[in-house]
Amino acid sequence: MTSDVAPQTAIDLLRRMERIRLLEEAIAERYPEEKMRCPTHLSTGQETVPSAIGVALRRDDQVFSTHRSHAHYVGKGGDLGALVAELYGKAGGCCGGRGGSMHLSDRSVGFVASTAIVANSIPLAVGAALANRLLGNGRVGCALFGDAAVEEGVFSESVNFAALRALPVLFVCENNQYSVFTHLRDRQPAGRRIHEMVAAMGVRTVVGDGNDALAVLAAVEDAAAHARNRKGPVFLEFATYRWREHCGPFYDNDLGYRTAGEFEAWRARDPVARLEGELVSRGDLDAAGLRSLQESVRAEVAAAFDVAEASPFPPAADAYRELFVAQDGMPSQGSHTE
Amino acid sequence: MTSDVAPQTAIDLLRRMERIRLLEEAIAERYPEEKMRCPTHLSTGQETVPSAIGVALRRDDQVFSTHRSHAHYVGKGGDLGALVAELYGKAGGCCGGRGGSMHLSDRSVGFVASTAIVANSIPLAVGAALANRLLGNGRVGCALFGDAAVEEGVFSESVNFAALRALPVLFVCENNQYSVFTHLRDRQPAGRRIHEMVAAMGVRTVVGDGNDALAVLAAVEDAAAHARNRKGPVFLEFATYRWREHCGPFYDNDLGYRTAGEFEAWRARDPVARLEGELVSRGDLDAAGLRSLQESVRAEVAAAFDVAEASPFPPAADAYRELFVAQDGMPSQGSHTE
Amino acid sequence: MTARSITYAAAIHEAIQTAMTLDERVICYGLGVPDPKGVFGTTLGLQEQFGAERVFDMPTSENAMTGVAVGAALAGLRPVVTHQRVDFFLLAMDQLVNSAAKWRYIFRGEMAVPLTIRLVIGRGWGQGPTHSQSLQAWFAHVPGLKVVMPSLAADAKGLLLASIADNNPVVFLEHRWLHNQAGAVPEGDYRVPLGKAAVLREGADVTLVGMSFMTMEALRAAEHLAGRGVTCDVVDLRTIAPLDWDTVLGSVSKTGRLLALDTSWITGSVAGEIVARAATECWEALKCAPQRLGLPDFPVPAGYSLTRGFYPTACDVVRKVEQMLGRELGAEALAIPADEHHDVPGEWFKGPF
Amino acid sequence: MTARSITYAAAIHEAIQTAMTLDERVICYGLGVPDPKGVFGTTLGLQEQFGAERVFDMPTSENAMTGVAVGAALAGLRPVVTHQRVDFFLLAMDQLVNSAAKWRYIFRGEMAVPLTIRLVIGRGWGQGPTHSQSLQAWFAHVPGLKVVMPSLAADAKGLLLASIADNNPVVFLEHRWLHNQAGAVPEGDYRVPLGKAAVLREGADVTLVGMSFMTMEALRAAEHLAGRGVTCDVVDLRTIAPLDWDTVLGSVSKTGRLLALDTSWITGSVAGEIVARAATECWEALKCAPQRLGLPDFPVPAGYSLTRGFYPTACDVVRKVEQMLGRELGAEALAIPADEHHDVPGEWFKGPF
Ligand SMILES: Cc1ncc(C[n+]2csc(CCOP(=O)(O)OP(=O)(O)O)c2C)c(N)n1
Ligand SMILES: Cc1ncc(C[n+]2csc(CCOP(=O)(O)OP(=O)(O)O)c2C)c(N)n1
Ligand SMILES: [Mg+2]
Ligand SMILES: [Mg+2]
Repeated sequence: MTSDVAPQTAIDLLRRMERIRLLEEAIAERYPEEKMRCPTHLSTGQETVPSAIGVALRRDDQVFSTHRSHAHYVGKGGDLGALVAELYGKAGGCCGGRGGSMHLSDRSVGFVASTAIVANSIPLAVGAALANRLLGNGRVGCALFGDAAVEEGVFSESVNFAALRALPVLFVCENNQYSVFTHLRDRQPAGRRIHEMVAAMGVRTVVGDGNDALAVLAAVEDAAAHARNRKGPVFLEFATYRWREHCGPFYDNDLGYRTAGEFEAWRARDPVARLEGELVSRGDLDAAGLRSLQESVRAEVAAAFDVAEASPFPPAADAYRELFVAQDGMPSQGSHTE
Repeated sequence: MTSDVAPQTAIDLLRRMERIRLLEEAIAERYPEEKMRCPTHLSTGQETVPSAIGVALRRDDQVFSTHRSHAHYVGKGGDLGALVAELYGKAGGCCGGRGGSMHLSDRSVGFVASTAIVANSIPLAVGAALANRLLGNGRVGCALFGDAAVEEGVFSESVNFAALRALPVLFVCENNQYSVFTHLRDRQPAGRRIHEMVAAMGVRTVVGDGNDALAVLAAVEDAAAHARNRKGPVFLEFATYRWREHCGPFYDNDLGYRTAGEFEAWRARDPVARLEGELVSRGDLDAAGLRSLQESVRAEVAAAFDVAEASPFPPAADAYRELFVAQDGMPSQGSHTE
Repeated sequence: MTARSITYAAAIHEAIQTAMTLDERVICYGLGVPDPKGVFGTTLGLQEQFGAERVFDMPTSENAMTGVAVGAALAGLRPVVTHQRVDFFLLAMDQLVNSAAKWRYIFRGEMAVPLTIRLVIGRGWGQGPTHSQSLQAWFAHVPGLKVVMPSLAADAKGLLLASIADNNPVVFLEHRWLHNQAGAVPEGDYRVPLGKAAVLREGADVTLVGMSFMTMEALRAAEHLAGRGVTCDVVDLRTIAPLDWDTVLGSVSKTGRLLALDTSWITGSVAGEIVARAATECWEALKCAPQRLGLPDFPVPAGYSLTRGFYPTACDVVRKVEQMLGRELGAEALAIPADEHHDVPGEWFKGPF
Repeated sequence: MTARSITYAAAIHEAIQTAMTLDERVICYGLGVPDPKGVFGTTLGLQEQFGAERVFDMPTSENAMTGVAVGAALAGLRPVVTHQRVDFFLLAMDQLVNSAAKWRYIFRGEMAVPLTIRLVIGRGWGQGPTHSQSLQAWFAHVPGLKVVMPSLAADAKGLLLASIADNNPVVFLEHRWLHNQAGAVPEGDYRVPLGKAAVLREGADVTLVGMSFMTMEALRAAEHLAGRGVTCDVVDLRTIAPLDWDTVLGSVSKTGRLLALDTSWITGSVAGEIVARAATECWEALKCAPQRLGLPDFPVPAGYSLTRGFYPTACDVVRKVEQMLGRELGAEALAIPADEHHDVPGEWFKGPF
């Protein structure tokens, strides 16, 4: 299956992963400057799933995300400068500085938005899928979330409704075992397999190794085709691992909530390095090609920070705009008012 | 298994079922007098599960119930006069007229209470179980609910937590296929088996025929022993059928939301008549014994209405009392205030 | 356009039907929407007319189904979602407050959430503490929501059409005791602009501000007071957020006396907000302390005798006006006779709902 | 009893620890409770001290876990449940309003729900629209809930102990910017009765009513005003429900001037309720229109420049007093200099939380 992937596609996948890796590392490095004055949830180590989503879905398929949104945004092809500017609270930010790190949006690439309440955006993706079906636009909705989100009742409710109406939506769970400092064992019963639980709710499920980028890509492509072909929603669960602290730029293994051994074992399975190796051994890229890809991404990341630095702060008065849409949105037919 | 049940136990079970049947039918008959000025959700046809719960659980095990609460209250041994008086809004009502049909309580028999929001009381039963474990009182919590309640997110959340901590709680679902007028097929995906979905969440499950009272009793006894022995929660699902309209005293098959054939098929499996027949054929009761049991229950029901009629209305000023407890409840140790 | 007398429920039905005819993007769902009772008659026949893709029932999942509506609205539909009691909707506050109300703002005005949420408030038949709450004060406190509370049948139609046409999330509150009230309702695509109060009656002495069912009590009181030589402005708010301060404060400035009426608990009520704003902004014009009436700060009991006197009525309105004017105005004439049922809007109203 | 200077967070920690020592029925849970950060330090070490049966983390299931707390309280425990932001708790409104607030009343006083729910409100570090709401107006509107909002470290301890001791459901709101503020806090089982406001400063000209962090701004403003010859009563509400009307209205009757301060949106705020009640009940005593300050009716933006001026400060308080007294009082001296960070309570406050 792995070898089925065309070289350009594989390189596209790698490029997205490199972007996430290098951007997050740059954020981590520069966060202590205190110019990014908002929470940040980095995805270093979790580059695979968001990138595969970006490659496998169409540009106009709608992705909804969470607090850990940078990678999802970047994976789907979101503008890097607008992201970093948003972290800086600048006018050039993708939400004009209103949202900060947890509220990103780039609708031009189908990254509808991320929201900061756990599981909150899952039903929105289902709603988008409902609209897609009715509008017949062939789009697929996609909710990305973590292993804690499945503990929220709204998750079960959303899955139930999507299954009931066989909606074109993907539920994608990045299972990194932790919710902040809390391991799955303290939140879900022993022996729980999330994907089995969801299968019993009545949807097709897929489970996979989140460090195997090409396999993840194949799984997402398959699931998207399933949903697009009106066969109903798909739930995908991938095992992955967050390298850095839950929120903020640092490593925090010293806090003792997880072992150094566990961390090292996951880091040894670095998904970016693995895909680099695979592409080189497949012959899709040679060492020079890889280096130049990395360099170009590094330049993109640097440019994004330049954009953010150069962008002005929005005036304080901008906080008092755009609460409501002024115009009505329904056609009228000899409509008359009192 | 059926034959294991001791005669007194079987007769106890039947007596509870007769109470429910005759009480609900009396309410239906007298509701049009407009003295019961509150909604009423009757359980005619659904007598088995509440009665089995009442027989199988200990008096001090805690039952929590729903809008369809009369049967649950009566099954657990609640006082009939206090129930009918509550429907009348009388001072002698089990909530002094404050709650009406959907809010019943008789803590002397471990019927903690019913509440009117679908699935709302499920986590309360889990909380009671948490307290039981910590207090070491050996009690089991029990949540009764319908097939729609499992669609509420709070149900999954509650099951997850109970399973996580292996709490002594029973989740008992009376699956009568309908939520008001809406069939399961319009609410849950085709092929859904509720008990399988719950099993995949990580709890022991049992599924059974809700018209086979002795089998239901055995299943509940087994589940209660499991929970009491610190082996964790149990989910029980029983197929059953509501004969009358969702809310109110009448039959409503004329409305067309369900077929006469379906209704007749279920009514033909009348669980009360079935258990009567079984007890007679087991020799636990002869025809005269059965008649006298029915007569005594009929007298109880009539007496309950007498109690309600005779009880005074609470004065209007009673509405403005007992919002808060005045006394503190924590011991103090040289406690000092500012 | 002609206006016939139809009920408030029929007016709502007509509004949805008109909207669905005008705009294919309008969908309508909620518990019981296509069932034989059709949410107090307001959705009867819509599924037959518009099909099961646009009109459907839902699982008992209030929170997710609110999020689904937000997502569908963002993706191009115009959902109208119905809940048979506001009490059930307490489960959906996250999606209402964190999603519906904030999306447009957070994403700097690039998205819109054209969503109408119909919620039933008020009494019904012995509904008790968890089936008769009235949470407009909560909704009106949250920036980004419009909140509508029609009193008259014509407004029920006109405001619902305007709500569905509006590109913002609208919470539309229907009092259960109003559904069967009839009134003249224009045919066709009749819209009443959101954010505009109506002065239903003009007077010089007191401003009565009402909303939803309380406007009925205000009108009854004003009629009685007129017979005693006291004339009232009766301002029917219609929209609670954004509230039409020009009309309300204009009337208070004219009469110098304010009595604000609310369907909910008095403490923290919208009536309190009106009193506060009037005190701050009409200070010079006020002739006496501004007043309000609402429910006592207790859960609503179910029982018959316990609800007697629980809800403020026209009689209480007149009593307050008596206090404000310092003279006797015959309030007792409006008291509900002890031998009449106080727990139904009329003898035609029957249980079990 | 001795009082040492400790932080508000440490005071909360001490209250929980004291309660758990005094009463075995007290349990404590919530997301992050036993984790290495211990909810801003307020729960550190409690699991080690009291064991995992009494102190534990929970699944991300706010609604059920609130219901679990209600059920446990009914069955004999005294739960203290913690949420790191009030915003997350929007998921639990059904259990709060339909269960916790109503059980005792519905079941005619035979049951009790001794439950304390700790919720964090306020700013933090660029938290933005869904991590910094302040919903006391909602809670205070619901009969059956007590609502506590301590400002000083000593009160944080004393009120939390009193909340846990109380046999009723208490919503305990902690402002994120107060956790690190230090103050003299008595040792031992120190309790401050619920429902009693504190007059932190006495004066003759204006009554400033504050709650939570706004009391800090009120104190700063009062200090400044004193230097200009204007003296203020600074009333720290401490409990929002039941609200200590005697103290508030007593002060207003004395000074004749009211300025109520709120941490939430101005429309529908608790400050509005205070203005309304003062206008109605202190009418004769008022010398000028009662006033209030709160947040503008917009979601709270995350961005640095956008929050400048969003939150009312001591400077705004003095400006309002200038308007009320009709004279210049040097408000500008309290303005945050353009080169100082306005988005942290002090330079020591760092992200990412
Ligand atoms: C409803 C709600 N509860 C709690 C939080 C606090 N919180 C923010 S992120 C997070 C962890 C979520 O874990 P998971 O879903 O596994 O995602 P991950 O952080 O591992 O990517 C929590 C509990 C929140 N934002 N929303
Ligand atoms: C949260 C909530 N949503 C909707 C309702 C309205 N409602 C009352 S009973 C009911 C049906 C519940 O069906 P089920 O759980 O199967 O119980 P049954 O009535 O069949 O016994 C509904 C939807 C409610 N009470 N609470
Ligand atoms: Mg995780
Ligand atoms: Mg059912």
